Amino acid sequence: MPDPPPASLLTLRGIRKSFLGVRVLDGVDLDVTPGEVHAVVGENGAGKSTLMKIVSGGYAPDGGTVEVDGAPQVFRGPRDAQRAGIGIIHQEFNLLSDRTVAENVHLGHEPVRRGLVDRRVMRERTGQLLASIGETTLAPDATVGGLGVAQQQVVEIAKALALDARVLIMDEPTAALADHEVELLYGLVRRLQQRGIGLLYVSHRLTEVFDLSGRITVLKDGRRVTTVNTADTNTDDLVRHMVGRELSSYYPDRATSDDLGPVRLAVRDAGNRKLHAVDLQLRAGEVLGVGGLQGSGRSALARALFGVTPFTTGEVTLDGRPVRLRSPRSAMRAGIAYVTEDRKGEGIVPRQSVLDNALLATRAVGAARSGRAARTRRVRELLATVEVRAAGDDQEIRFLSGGNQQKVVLARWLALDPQVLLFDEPTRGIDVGAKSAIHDLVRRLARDGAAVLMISSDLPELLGMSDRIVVMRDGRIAGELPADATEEDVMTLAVGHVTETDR
Amino acid sequence: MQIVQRRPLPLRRVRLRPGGVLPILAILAVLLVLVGIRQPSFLDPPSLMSFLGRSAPVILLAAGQYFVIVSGEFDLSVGSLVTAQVVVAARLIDSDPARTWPVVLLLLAFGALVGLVNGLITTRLRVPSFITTLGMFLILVGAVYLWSDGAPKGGLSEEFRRFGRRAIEDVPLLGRVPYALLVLVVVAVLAVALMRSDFGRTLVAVGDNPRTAQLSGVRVWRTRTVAFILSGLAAAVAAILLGGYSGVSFQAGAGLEFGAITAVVLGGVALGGGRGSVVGAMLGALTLELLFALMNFYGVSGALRSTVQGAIILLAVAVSATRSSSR
Amino acid sequence: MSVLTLLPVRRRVPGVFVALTLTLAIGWLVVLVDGGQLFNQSTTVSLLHVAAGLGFVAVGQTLVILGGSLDLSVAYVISLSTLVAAETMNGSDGALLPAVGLALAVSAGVGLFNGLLVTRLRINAFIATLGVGLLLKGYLDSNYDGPAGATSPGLVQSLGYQRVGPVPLSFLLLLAVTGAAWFVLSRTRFGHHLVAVGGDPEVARLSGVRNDRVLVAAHVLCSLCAGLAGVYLASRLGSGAPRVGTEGLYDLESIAAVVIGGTALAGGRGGVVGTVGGVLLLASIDAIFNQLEVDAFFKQVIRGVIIIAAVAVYARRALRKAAS
Amino acid sequence: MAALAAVTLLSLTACATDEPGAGPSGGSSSSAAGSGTGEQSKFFVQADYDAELALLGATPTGPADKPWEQMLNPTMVDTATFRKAGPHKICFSNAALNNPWRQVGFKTMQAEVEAQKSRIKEFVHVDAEGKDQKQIADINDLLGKGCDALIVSPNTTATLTPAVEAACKAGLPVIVFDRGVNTKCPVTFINPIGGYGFGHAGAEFVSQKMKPGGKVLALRILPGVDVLETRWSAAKVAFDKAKVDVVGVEFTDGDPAKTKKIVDDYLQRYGTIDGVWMDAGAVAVAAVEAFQDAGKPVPPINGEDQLDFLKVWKDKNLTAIAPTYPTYQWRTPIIAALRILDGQQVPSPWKLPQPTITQDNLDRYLDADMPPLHYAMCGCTDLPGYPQRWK
Repeated sequence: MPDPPPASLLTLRGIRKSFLGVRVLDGVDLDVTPGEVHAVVGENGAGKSTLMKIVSGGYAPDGGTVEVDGAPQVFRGPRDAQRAGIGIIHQEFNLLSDRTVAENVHLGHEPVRRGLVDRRVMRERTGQLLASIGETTLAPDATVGGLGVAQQQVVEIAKALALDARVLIMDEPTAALADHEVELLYGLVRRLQQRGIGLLYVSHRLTEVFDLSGRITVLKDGRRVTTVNTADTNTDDLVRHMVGRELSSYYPDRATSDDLGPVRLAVRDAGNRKLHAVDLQLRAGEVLGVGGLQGSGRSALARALFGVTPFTTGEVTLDGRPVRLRSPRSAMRAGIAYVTEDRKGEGIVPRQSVLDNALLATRAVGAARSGRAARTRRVRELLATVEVRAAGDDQEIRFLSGGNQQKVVLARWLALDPQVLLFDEPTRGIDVGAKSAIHDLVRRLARDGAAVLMISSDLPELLGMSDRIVVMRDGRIAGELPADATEEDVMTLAVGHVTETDR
Repeated sequence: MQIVQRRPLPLRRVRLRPGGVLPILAILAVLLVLVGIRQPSFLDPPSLMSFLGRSAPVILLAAGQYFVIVSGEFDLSVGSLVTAQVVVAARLIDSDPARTWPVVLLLLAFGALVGLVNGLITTRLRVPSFITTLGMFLILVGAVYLWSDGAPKGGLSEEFRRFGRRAIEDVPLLGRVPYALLVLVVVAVLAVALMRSDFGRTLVAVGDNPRTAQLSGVRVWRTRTVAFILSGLAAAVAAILLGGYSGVSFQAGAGLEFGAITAVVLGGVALGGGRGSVVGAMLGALTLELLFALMNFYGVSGALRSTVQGAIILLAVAVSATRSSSR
Repeated sequence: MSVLTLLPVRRRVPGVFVALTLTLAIGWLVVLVDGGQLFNQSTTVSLLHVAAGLGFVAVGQTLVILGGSLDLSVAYVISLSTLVAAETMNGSDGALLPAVGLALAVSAGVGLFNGLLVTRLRINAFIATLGVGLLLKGYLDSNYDGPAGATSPGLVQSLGYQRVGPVPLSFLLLLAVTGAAWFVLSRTRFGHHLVAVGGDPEVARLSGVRNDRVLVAAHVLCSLCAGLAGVYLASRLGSGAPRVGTEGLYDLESIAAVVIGGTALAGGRGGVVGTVGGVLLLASIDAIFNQLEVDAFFKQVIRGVIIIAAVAVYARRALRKAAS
Repeated sequence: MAALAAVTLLSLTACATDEPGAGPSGGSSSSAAGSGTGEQSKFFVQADYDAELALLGATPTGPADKPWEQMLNPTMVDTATFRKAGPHKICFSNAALNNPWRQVGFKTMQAEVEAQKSRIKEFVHVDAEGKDQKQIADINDLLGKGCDALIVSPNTTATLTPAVEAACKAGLPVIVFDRGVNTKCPVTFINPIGGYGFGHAGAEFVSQKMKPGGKVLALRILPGVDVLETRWSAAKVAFDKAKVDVVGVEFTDGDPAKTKKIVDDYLQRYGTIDGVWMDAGAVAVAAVEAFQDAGKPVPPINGEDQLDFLKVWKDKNLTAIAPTYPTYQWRTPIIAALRILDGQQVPSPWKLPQPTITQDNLDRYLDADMPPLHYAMCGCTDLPGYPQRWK
């Protein structure tokens, strides 16, 4: 580890944080100097986002210190962090859709003249900020709700920049940006550097990390693995630090050719507002991995197949018969199940019991199929099969760990005997032990004859679990890879020509 | 292999968790003790039975309101619906005993219809239920006054009034059992059974997290609409009992919607949905009724009663709110 | 161009004003056919007086609703304010200013209490303000047998009955208050923060907004507006009246005016200009039906339908906007 | 919603209004007087009380079969200045229409207008829906409509005074009835004897018929309504004089269910109740039922002239009395307006007789053909459209 430069803007020492007993951060050290871009990399669930939330005042750490300019800080909220000169660009949009761009950009720190918000200054500054990141088409008076995703991300960046922060956190800033916007962001980051601002740059895209950063800190499972000077390292080293290979051996065996059955689900030239000309085949017994960056259409694919936002063109066949998947109900009746990405918002019913959560789908759709007692007995068996750990099946699910919650959600779907299972980030935010249990379950389901589609941004998981991988980009299928593909193969397809030209 | 551990703790029945019935039981017990000290004869079976009988309409309304609130909505129209039902019943029956049963059926259908309209406007037209049912409240009150020219007409038959007013006398042990109490017991059993059924569990899930429910195949709009229909039906039954108990009046349902919502919240049900039991809601209504009786027994000045009521509601809700947020 | 951008261009004319224009046009025609005249001086004055009373409350209600809260205690605050004002004045012009100040201060105190219940104790605003309303009702019931106090003649003559042409002074005051509220919402940090808290409390918090303070302030302002309505009513009635707030249905009517004016009940979208439109719409319906001598109960039915229909239209519009 | 409930309540009590004499309510604040049985209400004005009680025994002048044209101790005023050739346009600002008393009264008034249609070319009616603020605006509105005479039934005495004064200044004859205003500017004020008379008649009867020193329950509609306070304060004087024990003064909100619960609880608490006094008849039947349902004899009780009460009284052979606040007073303003426009003298104030229904004359008022909430004292049998208009 190189010597930290003397005048550190931001210093983190021994940061610890747990959620519901799951340790997310464990003794993380980090520092940022003026004009430095310090990249933070790591797998999904390594603790990057949590660390950033702590630095920006969103969470309070369980232990450790945050120092700004050498002075220890206790952030009781985002406001304190802002005042200390720390700004953040959130990964999820923190924007008010009914307000204008200018109002969003300046929320919490509106420019004031003689006690009044100076709307003109606000608009002008917003215009300047937008211009400084090369966005000239976006009007400061436009309502954010009417903007596209990429433009909203631009607003999000402008919002953080408007803070005059000395330390700026960028959490996956380019995830939703178009190529030319990424180029502009590069220029912007360099300009910020020249102004002496320290940047914490969180990204999956190693190209960006190498292009921009001076130092890189690698997080893994909540611990800091290493901090290196960018000049002294290369992609391979970094990836090794990030993923470690020790877990890869724990992935269950892949399907053999005997396991593979006929084509169960076929999608031909299907599309909707977010998807274009999707062709896809899913066989019984296989796990089809779906890779791609956030916003590439991965989740949109799952949601289309489950009838949440249905396909508007093309056709879908199930076991050779055409099906119309217009609503979750029709998808469920067709034998499709969907484990959502946003477990808290769409996966669980937090204040209901484990049993009620597990019975939810059966009650809604399969109620007529079997008797009450038999159904409950079956769901209890399923809960046991997936090895849910809880104080009892009448415990409220919100008190369970993420992994156990996910198992309950899984049991809910298994009760319907689905033929096709769609998993969207099934192990996000789940501790290591539970992760491999879920991997085992997914594989067991495939082996029992189900067709599984699994979306994951966790590359080792995607590579370790899939019998076949399709990678999505811009709402299309960018390509298909065999089981023995590498992370680089996936990334190449996922990011398209930017990575190719840079390499 | 670790399976779901089942530890049948003794506490499981009286759920200590937020939304449980223990706090309301505690309040109820305190009030009962206070009544017992002041008016021991109140606790004699016959008088207790009468009390339960006369409280039945309010308890029924609370149960109806519970379905709507637990699914994440409001029903402000129940009070006006009760008034409308009583006035309609009087005019249609017009003191003719033969019309009693047809009118009872008509009232139930009318209640269900109002609930259906409330539900469809709320779920299909996406009008917040506060506004929908507020509008329905104005419409019902206006329409019923309009229809009856400002003064209730006709009269209720003795058969109709029997449900709310009379009792089976000379019952061993209990002394007397009001018909209203029988109706209440039947409806309460139905309500509890309903909440244990698939529909009931789904209803709570819809109130807790409609997105999850929808993605699990629940037709959220239909479930909520049914909740409104149940509320309308409960209002119809309450109107039949209340009309029976006290006769025709434009005051029959006045303010009952706020009473019912207060009772439900007092019973540990969260506004916004997803938490609380129908038993808690009904106990909440019973507690409010007991509080009013208590104030009669203690001779609390009539004008000060709303202050007492307001203070108790704020206290109870504040305590449960801080208790649940500290978890 | 630069002049244009200085205006709040993005806020187009709220739909309620279209409805208002249509209502007035149709009403004028129907009244004309009926042999009357909708826009004569006395009718206009009456319409604007009715609008002023409700307007003060509704503007205040808009603030809390924008912030995602609600105030059901306003009716009682109004009554209380008329009494505090009229009893302190006791018929003398000398006590006018202290009396108005005291009435507003008492109202603001109630608002502070509401705000603290909602933010510190985390009681749902519906229940919290309902409970506070009951507390006030008890106080009013047990302390007042009827109208009490006497408003100073100066206030009666000025705020109560003075007018400029067909426009009462009180309506001008309402316009001023509305302007001030609009100004607060669009030109102060508090205003921006309030709308943010109503729109998405988490976003507001992460942006450094102190949600609790903002909400408490909104409740104080709402009660202040209700207190102002009380002072105005005291000037109209010549004394304090313990039931004027509840008789006037100011709690529900104010909420109705707010939502008809296009403010979302969930908060975060809308504004006071629309609310004044809603108030004027309700007052116009009153005036037209008065002219036609339509049964008050029929009017109530119409009101119920209008409230639901207006919100349904807004919901549809928001849905379409989200879909596009 | 609570507010709406309160409004309906309030208007329910409005039936039961009278002028609070010289208007003590207008200026003075009053402390908690209504609720207790201790100190006397500040609304109690001895002089008015004495005057009203004296009127109870006075003999009216005028046609005996038309009580709405009779007057008690009249002081005539000259109205020659208002003389005008007909037919006339008469305008009426009404406090509210949302209770049976006002409905019956207004129908009676409309029928009177119809009976006089040769002399009235237009009758404009505006309903204030129980809102002071709206009634003030309504009166102002009516002033711009070229009315020949303005009739006002004020929603609240004190608060409508400025508006009525403004109307007087406009120069047209103003006639106030039911509740009064705190100004002498209207040409006349029409109402029956008043609240002291009402309260006294009921209380005297109840205290005489019950056992001496027995327990009386006073059931009132709402606290804080000036006009009802007068009734109660007169009743209190009577009860104190008779040395009966007023065990409770409770507010029913005009809600029969609440009434029954209160009576039920009082029966339980005291074992027996020897007399019931009510400040308005709306929930009288509910109170009677509460005794019946509890299996107790119905004690001496007072109600009002609503037919449902009279029927129960007759059927169950109650010991009862019904002081009235007759709805026939709604005819008088039209008659007065026409007389004023003719330049004839009218009495000011115009005090109408306020008959009390007793066991002796009960049968005269009981009419099984009319709806239960109809008021017997409507004086409407000779009007066009009877009985259909009132059904």
